[in-house]
Amino acid sequence: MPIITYRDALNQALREEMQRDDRVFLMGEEVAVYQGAYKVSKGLLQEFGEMRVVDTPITELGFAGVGVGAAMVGLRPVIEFMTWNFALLAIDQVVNAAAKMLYMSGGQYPMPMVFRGPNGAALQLSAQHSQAWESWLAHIPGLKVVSPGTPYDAKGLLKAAIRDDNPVVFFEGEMMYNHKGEVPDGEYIVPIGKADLKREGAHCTLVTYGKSVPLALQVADTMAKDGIELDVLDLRTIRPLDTEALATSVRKTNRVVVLEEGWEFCGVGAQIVDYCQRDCFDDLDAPVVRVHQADVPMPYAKNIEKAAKPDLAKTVAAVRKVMYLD
Amino acid sequence: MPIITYRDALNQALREEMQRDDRVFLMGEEVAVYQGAYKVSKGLLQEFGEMRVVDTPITELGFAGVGVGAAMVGLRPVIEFMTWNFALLAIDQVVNAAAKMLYMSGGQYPMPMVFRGPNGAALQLSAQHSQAWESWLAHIPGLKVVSPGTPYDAKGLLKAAIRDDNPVVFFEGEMMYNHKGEVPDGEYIVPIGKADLKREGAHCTLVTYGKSVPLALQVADTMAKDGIELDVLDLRTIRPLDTEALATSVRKTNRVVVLEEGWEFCGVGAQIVDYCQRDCFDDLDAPVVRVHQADVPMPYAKNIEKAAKPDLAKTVAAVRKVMYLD
Amino acid sequence: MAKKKADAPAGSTAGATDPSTRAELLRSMLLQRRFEERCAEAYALGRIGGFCHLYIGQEACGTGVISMLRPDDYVITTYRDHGQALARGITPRAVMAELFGRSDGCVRGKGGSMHLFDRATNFLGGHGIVGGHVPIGTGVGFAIKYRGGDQACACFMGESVVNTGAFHEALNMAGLWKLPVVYIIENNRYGMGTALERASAIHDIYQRGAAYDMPRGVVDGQDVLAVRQAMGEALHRARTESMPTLLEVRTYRFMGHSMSDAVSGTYRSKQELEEYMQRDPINVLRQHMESLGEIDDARMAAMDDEVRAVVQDAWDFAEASPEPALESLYEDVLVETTT
Amino acid sequence: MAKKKADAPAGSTAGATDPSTRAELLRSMLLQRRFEERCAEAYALGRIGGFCHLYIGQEACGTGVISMLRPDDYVITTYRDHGQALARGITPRAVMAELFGRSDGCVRGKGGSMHLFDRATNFLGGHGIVGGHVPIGTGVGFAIKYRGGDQACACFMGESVVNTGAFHEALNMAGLWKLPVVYIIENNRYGMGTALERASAIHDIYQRGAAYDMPRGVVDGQDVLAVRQAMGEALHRARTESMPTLLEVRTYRFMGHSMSDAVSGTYRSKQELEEYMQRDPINVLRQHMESLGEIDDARMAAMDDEVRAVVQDAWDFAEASPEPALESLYEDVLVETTT
Ligand SMILES: Cc1ncc(C[n+]2csc(CCOP(=O)(O)OP(=O)(O)O)c2C)c(N)n1
Ligand SMILES: Cc1ncc(C[n+]2csc(CCOP(=O)(O)OP(=O)(O)O)c2C)c(N)n1
Ligand SMILES: [Mg+2]
Ligand SMILES: [Mg+2]
Repeated sequence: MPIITYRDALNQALREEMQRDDRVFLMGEEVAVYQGAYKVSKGLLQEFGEMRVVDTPITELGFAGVGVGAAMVGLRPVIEFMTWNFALLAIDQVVNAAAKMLYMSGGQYPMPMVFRGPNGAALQLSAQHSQAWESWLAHIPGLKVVSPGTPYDAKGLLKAAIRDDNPVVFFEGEMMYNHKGEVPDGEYIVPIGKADLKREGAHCTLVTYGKSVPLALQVADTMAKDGIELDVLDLRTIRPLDTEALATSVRKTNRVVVLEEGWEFCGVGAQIVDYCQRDCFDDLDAPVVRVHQADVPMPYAKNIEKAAKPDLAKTVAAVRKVMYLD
Repeated sequence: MPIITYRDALNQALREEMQRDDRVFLMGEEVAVYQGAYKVSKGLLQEFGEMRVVDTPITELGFAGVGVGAAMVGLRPVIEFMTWNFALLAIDQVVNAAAKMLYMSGGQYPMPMVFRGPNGAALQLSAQHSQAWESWLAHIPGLKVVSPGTPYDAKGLLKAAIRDDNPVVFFEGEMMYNHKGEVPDGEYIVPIGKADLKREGAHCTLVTYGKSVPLALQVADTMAKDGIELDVLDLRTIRPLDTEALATSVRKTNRVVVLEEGWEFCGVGAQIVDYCQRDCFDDLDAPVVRVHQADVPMPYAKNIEKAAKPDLAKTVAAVRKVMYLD
Repeated sequence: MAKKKADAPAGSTAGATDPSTRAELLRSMLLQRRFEERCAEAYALGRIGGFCHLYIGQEACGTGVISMLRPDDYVITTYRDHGQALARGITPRAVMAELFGRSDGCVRGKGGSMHLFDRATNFLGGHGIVGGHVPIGTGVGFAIKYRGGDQACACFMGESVVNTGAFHEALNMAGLWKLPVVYIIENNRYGMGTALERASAIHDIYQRGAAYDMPRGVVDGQDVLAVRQAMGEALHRARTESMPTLLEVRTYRFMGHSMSDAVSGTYRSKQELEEYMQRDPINVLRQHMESLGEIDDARMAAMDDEVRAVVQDAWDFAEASPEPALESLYEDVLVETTT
Repeated sequence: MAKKKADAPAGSTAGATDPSTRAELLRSMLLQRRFEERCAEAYALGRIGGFCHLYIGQEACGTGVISMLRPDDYVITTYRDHGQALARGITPRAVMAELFGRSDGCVRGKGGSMHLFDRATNFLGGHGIVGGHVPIGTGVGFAIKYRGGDQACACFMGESVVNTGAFHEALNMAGLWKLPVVYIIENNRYGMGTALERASAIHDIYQRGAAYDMPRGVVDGQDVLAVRQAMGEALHRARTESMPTLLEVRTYRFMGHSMSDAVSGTYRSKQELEEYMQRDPINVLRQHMESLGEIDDARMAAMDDEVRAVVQDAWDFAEASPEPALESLYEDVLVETTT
């Protein structure tokens, strides 16, 4: 199978869906002439022209709303946020318009659109450029929230998101774009709403998604050397969350660690804890342990930035803790 | 003790703090000439003049930022959002500026300011005007988040918030403004970060805050008639959350229901569940049960709006469930 | 009449009217007036809840603008949307049932007063966040241009909206990309309790168009025929050149901001109100028609009786309409999708 | 020189310079240039990380503006802040140590390139959200007016900012409330890879001031003396009349947008770049001074040696400075507060 980057996988998904359906267009800052701030849209302007690959002024609120309007009257916009940090400015359009339009209109106006871009911290970008927003967006009914952790899932989920008739929030990762993996030639779809057991093991469930998937697999590899086998459950979709897959794994391992990039308080991990105790109260042999960013804005200096982020050592320690190994 | 409304309690707090410290000013839509959209600022323009009680254009992002700038150079702004629904437009200033300024500036620029206004649903205001944002704001390090449930706490906490040198997010409730309670004459402060056990009972802990406090007390009254005694724990502050008070109550009752106004997924209740299982895993006799808004945008029609909201019956049912009474 | 920007393209004469059109316009405005009066009554009786913003005094704006549109054009507006919804042809029954929160409402009881929508007439809502729908209307213009064709989008807003960031970002894109959107500012002089002069650094707000190189004009919003004329010119630019227009329509609201606001309050005097009420848009047209011999007291009374009956019928219909089924709470959150 | 708005108040002559001021301006710009060149080197070596936006080519803007300020005035700016920070008097050591992520950095290693702050010089940061700091600078103007006195705030931004909602909302308030803020648009013709003409509906962007009834002007940003003159006039208005000004400073960026962007790329040609580089702001002043006999090659070389040594010292200092203590991760999230 061809091995390509997460970036190219997204590029393929965009290209194929734009070829398939001429209502699909891509809009955002630097997506056209510059070929994408992170080159995800490379070559698309040349192939599809400037009406379908549209550079915008720096007006997140404005162009997110343009996408909403276009979706209301039948187009299928893909709105790129250069990063989700800047999407804060547009969040009113995502939440108050896109997510609620169908409901407010009594079912008359579906919103077939995607809001996508890199989410979370990269390297040394400090406080304003290093935020993970999935718990915020997943809080909102009316949205679907997706966060692929491999090139394969990135392509298949982006295609599913573009074809979905609902507003889909799509979280990528700047640090993921160069990440490589197998992606088959030709058409396939990864369904929204289905988790994927990326690795099987009987001792503990490690739940994660998106950018933390490679780390989780690394943790599993590392611990396997000590004979500790992990179920690595990649949620892939955060809303609607695959609670069945979660419960199945938890009932098997009886121990859970949740690994996420963002902050602790009301993070996605908190909701997963809630599902675990709600659905598997008697199956849990230990409190669920969470691994997440330190409860501080992200600092710049390399050493304290590293200390702020989840990593191999912290995740291994969490698994050991939940297994009462220390 | 005088019995006054929540609205008047807030008004007293504003007036007293503005009298005490001439760096304190109030800014927002309709706070001055109109005397406040909900009349919380009644009389303040007349007493303090238009430099200290400032009507703004409808520009939430803009005037929140004006508050941030004024706080950077030594004033103590109180920024009123007519409702928190509109604060979505300003959230970049709250999160990326106010919450991070101290950190980004290496400790040089504290942000002594308050963002306040009514939060959550009132009656039949439908989807765009009925949102409870506390889980979003409490997610953010660098903020304090407060939500008083009685006139007494409203006054004491608002005074504490205004005197705090950190940015404080202050959630009121449109349906609370007419709510009455005892408020002593003269100066007092309710400390930020301390929960309050509003009622004692051995059978189950009912955790809540803000607008849901009166409902929680009603639930306790109702259930007391059947001999079921509840610990009603009013968090008052959501960030930093008083985990000690929570654990103390849970260790006593061994059963927890969390009542909140907002949506379920990554709501404040999820975080409380996490704290309960983290700190009191072996004390819990049943899964924590959560009561919250239905997972839909708020509808307009009276009957389905009612069905969407937490209420007495749903909360009683939750307590009965966690006590295995049904 | 619209003061045109010097270099604005020549207008059309599409705004011209004949007697029957004038009669229709008069009836439409009268219907809106009677409808809103009954809404006030229904609100007082608790039949309507939530926020409710009436259109009384401003009828000529929506009526004039919408009367110039084709069925395949689009309309998008704010929470003050009853009048425009009726002018666009949503039935009084469907609107009143919505306000009553009933299942036969135009959005099945989900939206209420602030969120009227109707796919059949391309009525894209009723939006509650001040400024929020302006980028959306701009996106409709983008879609029109994307698909080709000569549709247009009429995007209504109050004058306070011109201070919002959303307005600015949207109009810059509309100017830059030349989108066929007519932005109609219903300048009723107040945003809630804040007079225009206390909120905007400039007072001739149509001049904001200069910042976006956008054709612009101002028109007497109490004269439905003048509104039509100005809208005709703007539509002509939209259809033939795909050009946006910023059209300020000067009007006045005869009621409080919403049902919870007194008619005249701390922010405006009774005297000012009474002065403005002298130029009731319905009377302005009526007098014009009288001068042309097209209407007299008897015909006016007959028309009034007729629209009152229509509104009564809407009320009866709304009252008879069932509440939404409880299951509908969970409907319309997401659509089933087939990938 | 600034084209003044017809009705703008008369300027001051405060911008006039003597030989020693000119020498200082030259040195300041040269220091910034050499500093930025070493930053590029340090970035390539991995000493600096994250996003890093250099000021090369634009030195006359910040230098001219800031040279007119008093110590008690305020400065606020974007992520492209090294040059302005140095011009304002943050030491090269403290800036370089910050870029290296060290504990002696001006924000203790917490902020990095995009977030330089310094309370001692009223340097209010370095902000990373495009447009986000414009309301904040406006709030500083509000505070000045609130307290009384004749301070001013200089609020720098790139030309892309004029399209953001934050800019619009802030400038409307500044115009409405008459706040003593000078908004300086450093128009370097590109926002990342987007040419001004592809982002803004109008191209003479200082004319955006018309929407806010704000005095405005445009000035050659490669000529530090012209920038001083224009800033002097704006400051005079701010101090004596508490009036804001929108000042467009036309410049060009000689480097890529940030360290990850090629110097000339898909969005601009090498030829265009070379043309603009003909008007290097340092050379423009140097030639002027040469014509006045105030500098020659030898003195220029000596000055260059001196600033190079300063920058080397800053580098050495930064390299020797310890990394932040691990405990500092949890510091500065909240301050202790005593109620
Ligand atoms: C973003 C936002 N801020 C505040 C409000 C509250 N609000 C509703 S209508 C209104 C006044 C709007 O005035 P204007 O645009 O002139 O329209 P009018 O009501 O006069 O038709 C305000 C402040 C809101 N709905 N949205
Ligand atoms: C709200 C927001 N959107 C996008 C970005 C990413 N970004 C950083 S700088 C920049 C270009 C800004 O251009 P300009 O304002 O002209 O300043 P210059 O870089 O030319 O100095 C962009 C798009 C951002 N930081 N903030
Ligand atoms: Mg108005
Ligand atoms: Mg630029």
